[in-house]
Amino acid sequence: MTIDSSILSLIVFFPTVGAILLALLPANPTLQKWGALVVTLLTFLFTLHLPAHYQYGLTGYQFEVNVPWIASPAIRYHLGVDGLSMWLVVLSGFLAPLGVLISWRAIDRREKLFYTLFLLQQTAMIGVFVALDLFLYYGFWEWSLVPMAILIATFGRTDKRAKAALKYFLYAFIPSAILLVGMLWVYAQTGTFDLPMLQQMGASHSISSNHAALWLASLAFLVAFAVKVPVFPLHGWLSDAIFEAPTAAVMVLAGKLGLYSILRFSFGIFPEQSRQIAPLMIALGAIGIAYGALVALVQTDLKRLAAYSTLGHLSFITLGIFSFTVAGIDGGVYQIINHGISGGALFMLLGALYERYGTYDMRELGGVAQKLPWMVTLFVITALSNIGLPGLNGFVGEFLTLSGSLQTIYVAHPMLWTTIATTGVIFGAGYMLWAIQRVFYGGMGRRPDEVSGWDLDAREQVALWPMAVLFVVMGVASPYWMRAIDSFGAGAAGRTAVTDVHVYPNPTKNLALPETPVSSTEGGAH
Amino acid sequence: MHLALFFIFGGLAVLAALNLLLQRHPINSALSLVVVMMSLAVLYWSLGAEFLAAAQIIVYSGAVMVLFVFVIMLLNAGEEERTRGSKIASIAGFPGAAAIFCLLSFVFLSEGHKLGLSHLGGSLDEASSNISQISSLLFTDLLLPFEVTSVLILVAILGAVVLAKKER
Amino acid sequence: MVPISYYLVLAAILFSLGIAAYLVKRNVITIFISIELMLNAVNLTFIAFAHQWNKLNGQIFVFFVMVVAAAEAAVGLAIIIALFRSRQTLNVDQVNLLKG
Amino acid sequence: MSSALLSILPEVVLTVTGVLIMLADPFFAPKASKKALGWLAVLGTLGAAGATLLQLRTHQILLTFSGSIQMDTFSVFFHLLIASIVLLTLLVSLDYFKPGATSHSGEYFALVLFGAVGMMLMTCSVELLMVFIGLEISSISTYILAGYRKGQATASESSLKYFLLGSFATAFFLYGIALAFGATGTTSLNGIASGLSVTAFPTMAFLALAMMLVGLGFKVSAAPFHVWTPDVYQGAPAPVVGLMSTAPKAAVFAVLLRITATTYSSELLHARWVWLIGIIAVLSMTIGNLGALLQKDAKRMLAYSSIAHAGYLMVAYTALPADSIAAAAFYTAGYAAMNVGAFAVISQLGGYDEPLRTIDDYRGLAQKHPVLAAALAFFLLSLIGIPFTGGFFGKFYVFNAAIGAGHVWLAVLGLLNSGVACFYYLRLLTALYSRKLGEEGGEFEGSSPAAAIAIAGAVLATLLLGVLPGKVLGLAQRGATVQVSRNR
Amino acid sequence: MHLSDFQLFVLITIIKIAVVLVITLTAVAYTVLLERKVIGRIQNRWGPSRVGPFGLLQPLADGIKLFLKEDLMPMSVERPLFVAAPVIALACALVSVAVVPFGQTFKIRGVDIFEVSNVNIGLLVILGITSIGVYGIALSGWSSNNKYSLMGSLRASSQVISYELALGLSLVGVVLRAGSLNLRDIVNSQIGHGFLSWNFFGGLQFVGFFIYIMAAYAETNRAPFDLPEAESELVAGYHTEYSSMKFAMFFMAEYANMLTVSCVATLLFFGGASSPFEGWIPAFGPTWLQAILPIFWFVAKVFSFLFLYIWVRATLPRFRYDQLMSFGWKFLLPLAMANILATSLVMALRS
Repeated sequence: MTIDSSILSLIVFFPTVGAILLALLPANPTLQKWGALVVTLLTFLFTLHLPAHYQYGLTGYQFEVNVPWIASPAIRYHLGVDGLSMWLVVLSGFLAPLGVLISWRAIDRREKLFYTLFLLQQTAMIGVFVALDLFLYYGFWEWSLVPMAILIATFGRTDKRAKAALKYFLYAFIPSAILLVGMLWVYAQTGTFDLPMLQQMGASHSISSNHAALWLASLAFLVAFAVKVPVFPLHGWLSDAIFEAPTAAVMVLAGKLGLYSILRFSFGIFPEQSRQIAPLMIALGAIGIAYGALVALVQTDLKRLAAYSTLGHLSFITLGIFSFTVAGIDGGVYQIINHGISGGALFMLLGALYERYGTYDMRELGGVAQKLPWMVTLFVITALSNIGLPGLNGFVGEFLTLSGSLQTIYVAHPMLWTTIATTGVIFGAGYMLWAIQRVFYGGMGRRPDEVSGWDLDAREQVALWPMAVLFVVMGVASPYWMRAIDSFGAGAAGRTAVTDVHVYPNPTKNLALPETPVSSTEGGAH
Repeated sequence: MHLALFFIFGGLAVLAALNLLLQRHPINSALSLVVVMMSLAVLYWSLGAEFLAAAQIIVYSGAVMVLFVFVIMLLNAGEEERTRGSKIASIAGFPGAAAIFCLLSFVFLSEGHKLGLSHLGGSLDEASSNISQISSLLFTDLLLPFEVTSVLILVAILGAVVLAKKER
Repeated sequence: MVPISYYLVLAAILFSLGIAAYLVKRNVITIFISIELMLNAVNLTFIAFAHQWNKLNGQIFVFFVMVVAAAEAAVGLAIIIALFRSRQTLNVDQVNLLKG
Repeated sequence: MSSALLSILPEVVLTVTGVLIMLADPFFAPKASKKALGWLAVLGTLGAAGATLLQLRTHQILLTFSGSIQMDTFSVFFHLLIASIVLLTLLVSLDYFKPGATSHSGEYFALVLFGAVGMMLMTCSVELLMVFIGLEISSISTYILAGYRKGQATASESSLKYFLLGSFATAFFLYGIALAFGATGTTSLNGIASGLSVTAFPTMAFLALAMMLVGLGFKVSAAPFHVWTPDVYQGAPAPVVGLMSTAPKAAVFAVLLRITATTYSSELLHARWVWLIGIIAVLSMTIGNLGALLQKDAKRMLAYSSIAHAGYLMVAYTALPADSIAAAAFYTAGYAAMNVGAFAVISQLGGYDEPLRTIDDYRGLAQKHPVLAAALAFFLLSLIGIPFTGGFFGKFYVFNAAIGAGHVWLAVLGLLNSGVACFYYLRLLTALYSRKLGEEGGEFEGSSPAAAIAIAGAVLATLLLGVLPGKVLGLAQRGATVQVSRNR
Repeated sequence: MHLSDFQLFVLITIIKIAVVLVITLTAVAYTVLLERKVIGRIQNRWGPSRVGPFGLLQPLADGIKLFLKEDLMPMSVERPLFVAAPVIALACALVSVAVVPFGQTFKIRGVDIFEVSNVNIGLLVILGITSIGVYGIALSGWSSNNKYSLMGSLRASSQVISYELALGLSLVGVVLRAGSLNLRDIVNSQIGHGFLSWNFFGGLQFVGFFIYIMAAYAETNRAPFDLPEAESELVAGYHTEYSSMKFAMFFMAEYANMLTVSCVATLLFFGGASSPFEGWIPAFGPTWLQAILPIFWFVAKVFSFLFLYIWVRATLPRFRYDQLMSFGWKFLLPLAMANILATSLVMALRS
């Protein structure tokens, strides 16, 4: 077995091995912390193998492992990455050690449980990104719920943690159950769980001739993913879960899994249905952006504010990918990575702030900038990245997304929805800056007055600066990342275009103008 | 004569069963059941199952029901009181039982003509009995069930000892 | 000459009366007695069918049912005795320690 | 070895061991520890499992004892399953009876073994008479085991309720057999199968199946015949609950499979009864899950959960082809592993007196007993149906079968139900990992090594059934093929 | 008058029933006298000797006395059952005589006159009816609403249930040898070589007989197993509250049961109505003598068993209750099983 074929298995299961080791080691806090750090760092190192040996320009899956697992029903152990998932895997690997570092002090008891669950969660998440068999994928998808729920239930901040954990679990689990029905139905129709095969069948419309059933199945998929994203109005769990969860958990809580799944499975298996529902999703995305921004404006709690900002960002991505343009999808994928980094950094900083002052309430904070100069620097950079300041990573993604949504042909008035989205972005900038103003500047708040905070220590600096560097690098050198992403985006959007002309008369515009598939991108990426 | 036999003992069985249902004291119910069993024994005999008729009397009325009576006496069970539970139960119980009865008898009567007639089975005066046939079946084709029953009885004995014995 | 169906209906009557008694009665021993009544009704059904098909299997089944009923009676009455020792009652409505 | 002996060898081994235990019991002082007898029972169970493997190696279908016993892969599968459950139960119970707790701990082991004999007989019988006797052996021994903690006021109550409702069900089952006999003139399953195609009494034949369903439904605690379950599980000793919630049910499900998949399997008949089972399945799932939501007592909650699981399992019966038989068989195995495991942990945490009752009592146990709590959490996750556990794969496979047969609505209802279900499992789970400690501590003497082995075995089994189900699945599928091919 | 076969059958049967009933009741009455006399002699006294020659009219006097006594009905008894109990007891005791063949087959127009009814499962009928008899005892004690009575009937019923097993099993050997449950067949299987072909001697069923007689004594609640009416502990046991005719019925039931037991023992183990020299001495005398003589043998055998009953009562002390139970379960029952095993082995080897 070559490295290329086993690297994905290694990346996926190394954290689990680490978790088992930690569980077997004595419950010594230092030991557990360092152990977790070592494991996550090693995992990150392994993930770096992927971009290093990725063959840019090829569209299919790479680093594939495909061995039979269960004979009947036909289930295979099939892993692989493409342009979409490759960076997501790296991103997950990258965030994990930072998560461990940032939990160093925040988690002061039952470290063993915490780090074990954290590592298990990582396996599940990476597994979701690399699984190419529906069954295997579903396994990781459900698995990812459990450590998170226990993390929230055990390490949540207030007494309502158990409730928040339950809410999170139920919100995710019940739609997943329906997802399973959809998957099983697809299997009953096709006799396979293999994603590449299903994608081919989806593209050639050979999954089922029963349109109503196909519709229901696609909805089963989409709803499950949309809840996990979350897409407005299915976001009920988000603010509670973020409010309760420890920082390291929040960093991986929302966004990536759901959006990835929509791109991979909804678009892959049900291209036609996904396009038909695009108007609704675009509308929901736009509404979500605006809603998130407006609600965030009236929050006094920083964590809740960040939660609604997250909702805004994710809605933004939804908007982008459902535009079914190369730009929109590329931008969406780019934004997923951005959100992982920027949002993660934001939550890390909030967590650090909480460690110092024991509150997220903006009314009790203020004037912190005088005491913590390093923190304010990083906070501002992060906020700017979140807002989408040109030159930083957020800008690239937002720009692409908006341009994609302007070009889309699947909604009656793309301009209208793009405008709403843009308004949301502006509001987003507003509340973020206002929050900085309220927390860091102005008169000294009650808490900072009473409690003597301390500036970022070396460990926190180590955790945060790489992120800041990434903001800039990703903002400036976006093509490096785009090479891989584009190969996916072009595929996803291109497939759309082809089917569009022949099969699907556009309901909104009478002229069946195909979205120009930028077929040159593929060549240009070489 | 067969029909008369059926109606006399069938009627007796039904009456006794009704009595079982209506009596408040467990011992009366138990004795009503004994009457049911004896009437059934006669009916068994009329259907040619004389061995079972005897077994019915020896095993059921003579041993099992005596055990019941014995326990009722041992525990000195009194009349049962009517409680709220019993009212609820009778609201649900009678219609339910009636429904099952209607269902069953509808099926039996509608398929009755296909079922045919019975003829007075074994006459007790005849020297031949089906006991030898039953026993040869028991010890050839049905040997395993017969042997396995011993495990069942073993379990029952064990259980009775375990449950009823006082811990010292 | 009696139609077989008469026997079957008689068995059905007894079975239903057994069910009714099972549901209505409150004394555990009487409830148990009702079960025995039901078993007897089943036995009659078996024997009637055995007569109809002219097969001994049905009769032998009844033989086993009797054995089983005897075993059940032994265990059941032992349980009832154990219950009475610990609770001093035979009324099912008062046997209600186990509740959600 | 004669084929007749081979076909019942596991049962013979168990019976002989049980009798040996009873013979050896008087040589112990009345209240002494009877652990040695327990180990003897363990050995006997291992012997039975070995005998079953021997049966498996013959690769043939044996029809012995005048066609009343059929040894095939199907029966071997359930034999192995029952042997494993009994093995785990015995290991858990080895130290359950502290010396002096009761003078009947020797009989306990014998009863467990005899019960297993009954269950195993049910799974390999193709003659309803044998099925009936096996059912009664297993039922009577479980009635007794349910009331084993005589000191507890709840024990005899549990035992009594189990007994009264169980015997009631037996009467229905018997009536069903009688009607089947009346319709076809035979009580052998294969005979009934061939008789059904020519019977003059189709209504009666259908009624027979309905009655048998009622009777067997009681035994597997499927709604609306589930009323006994919560009370009985709450009052019975925890290791016994682990046993009786799995092994007898597995056996009854096997019987039900033989009846539905072999005897009543023609397209015409299937169409007539499938809705019945569908209704039972939906009712069981719904009532089980909603009931469990309201429970405070942990064992009661698991009782309702077992009702729900019976419902999930019944979903498989609505699908005709071989896949559904394999699915149902596999589900019983998965369910057995996790449920026995869960009750093993509960019995270890609680001990003989079981001071831990309500879910609140379990609060914070993860801090005191991290390993046991983790094991319980794992079993609960499997009960929820989290992937890579036996529970998930079972559910997956069952619903796969249902959808394959076109019963999408059943799958949707079932999976929605499992969504509701995770609510109450999580309540226990979050209680385990909560920061606050429950009030009921109960002194904990550390789990015994034997029980630790059992729990580890259950964890391993649950995990393996989820990750590498191939072997078990293969066996189940081979068994299913036997059933279907006999039928064609 | 010309009777059809059926009418004749009914007529003769009714006559038979009447005759047998009268004889049985008389026998019962005189068994009581016999008992009192024999015990008297054993205890070195006369026994009843005033009424009639040798006290032969004593039973008549007893009967008149019991008839004329006031029938007391205690206040708190369970009336219907209190009345029914003695009836059940006596009826069961008397009915079982119906299947006993007390002579050799002697048919008048196809109707056997020396047996009320020839049933193909005669032995089972006797066992069944005897097992019903226990209700009389059980109910009498319970309905009396008196703790001594209750204790007595509890003891009686558990004793009867316990010994019924051993009793039934002890007869299996005989049934195995005869291959039938018909009492007539069983008797006929013991014919050929005089008393040597009786089950007791030739059939090697003396173990079975021993078990049977033990169990039967317990079944009839007779000494040394008369715990239910142990006067030193329980006043008079289950019939404490009974008086007058109801008491008499219990009394008669007990002796009728003794009679049945003796009959069964005779039939099963001692060749029934066959002569001990039958097969060695050719039949002699006119037909009527040939018909009557077996009855003589039968009565003689039964009489000797009754005598044994009385003898045992007069000489053996009473068992303790736990001894009684363990004797039944731990000794008689295994022995009976061993007997069955041995008998069937011997039969298997011989064939």
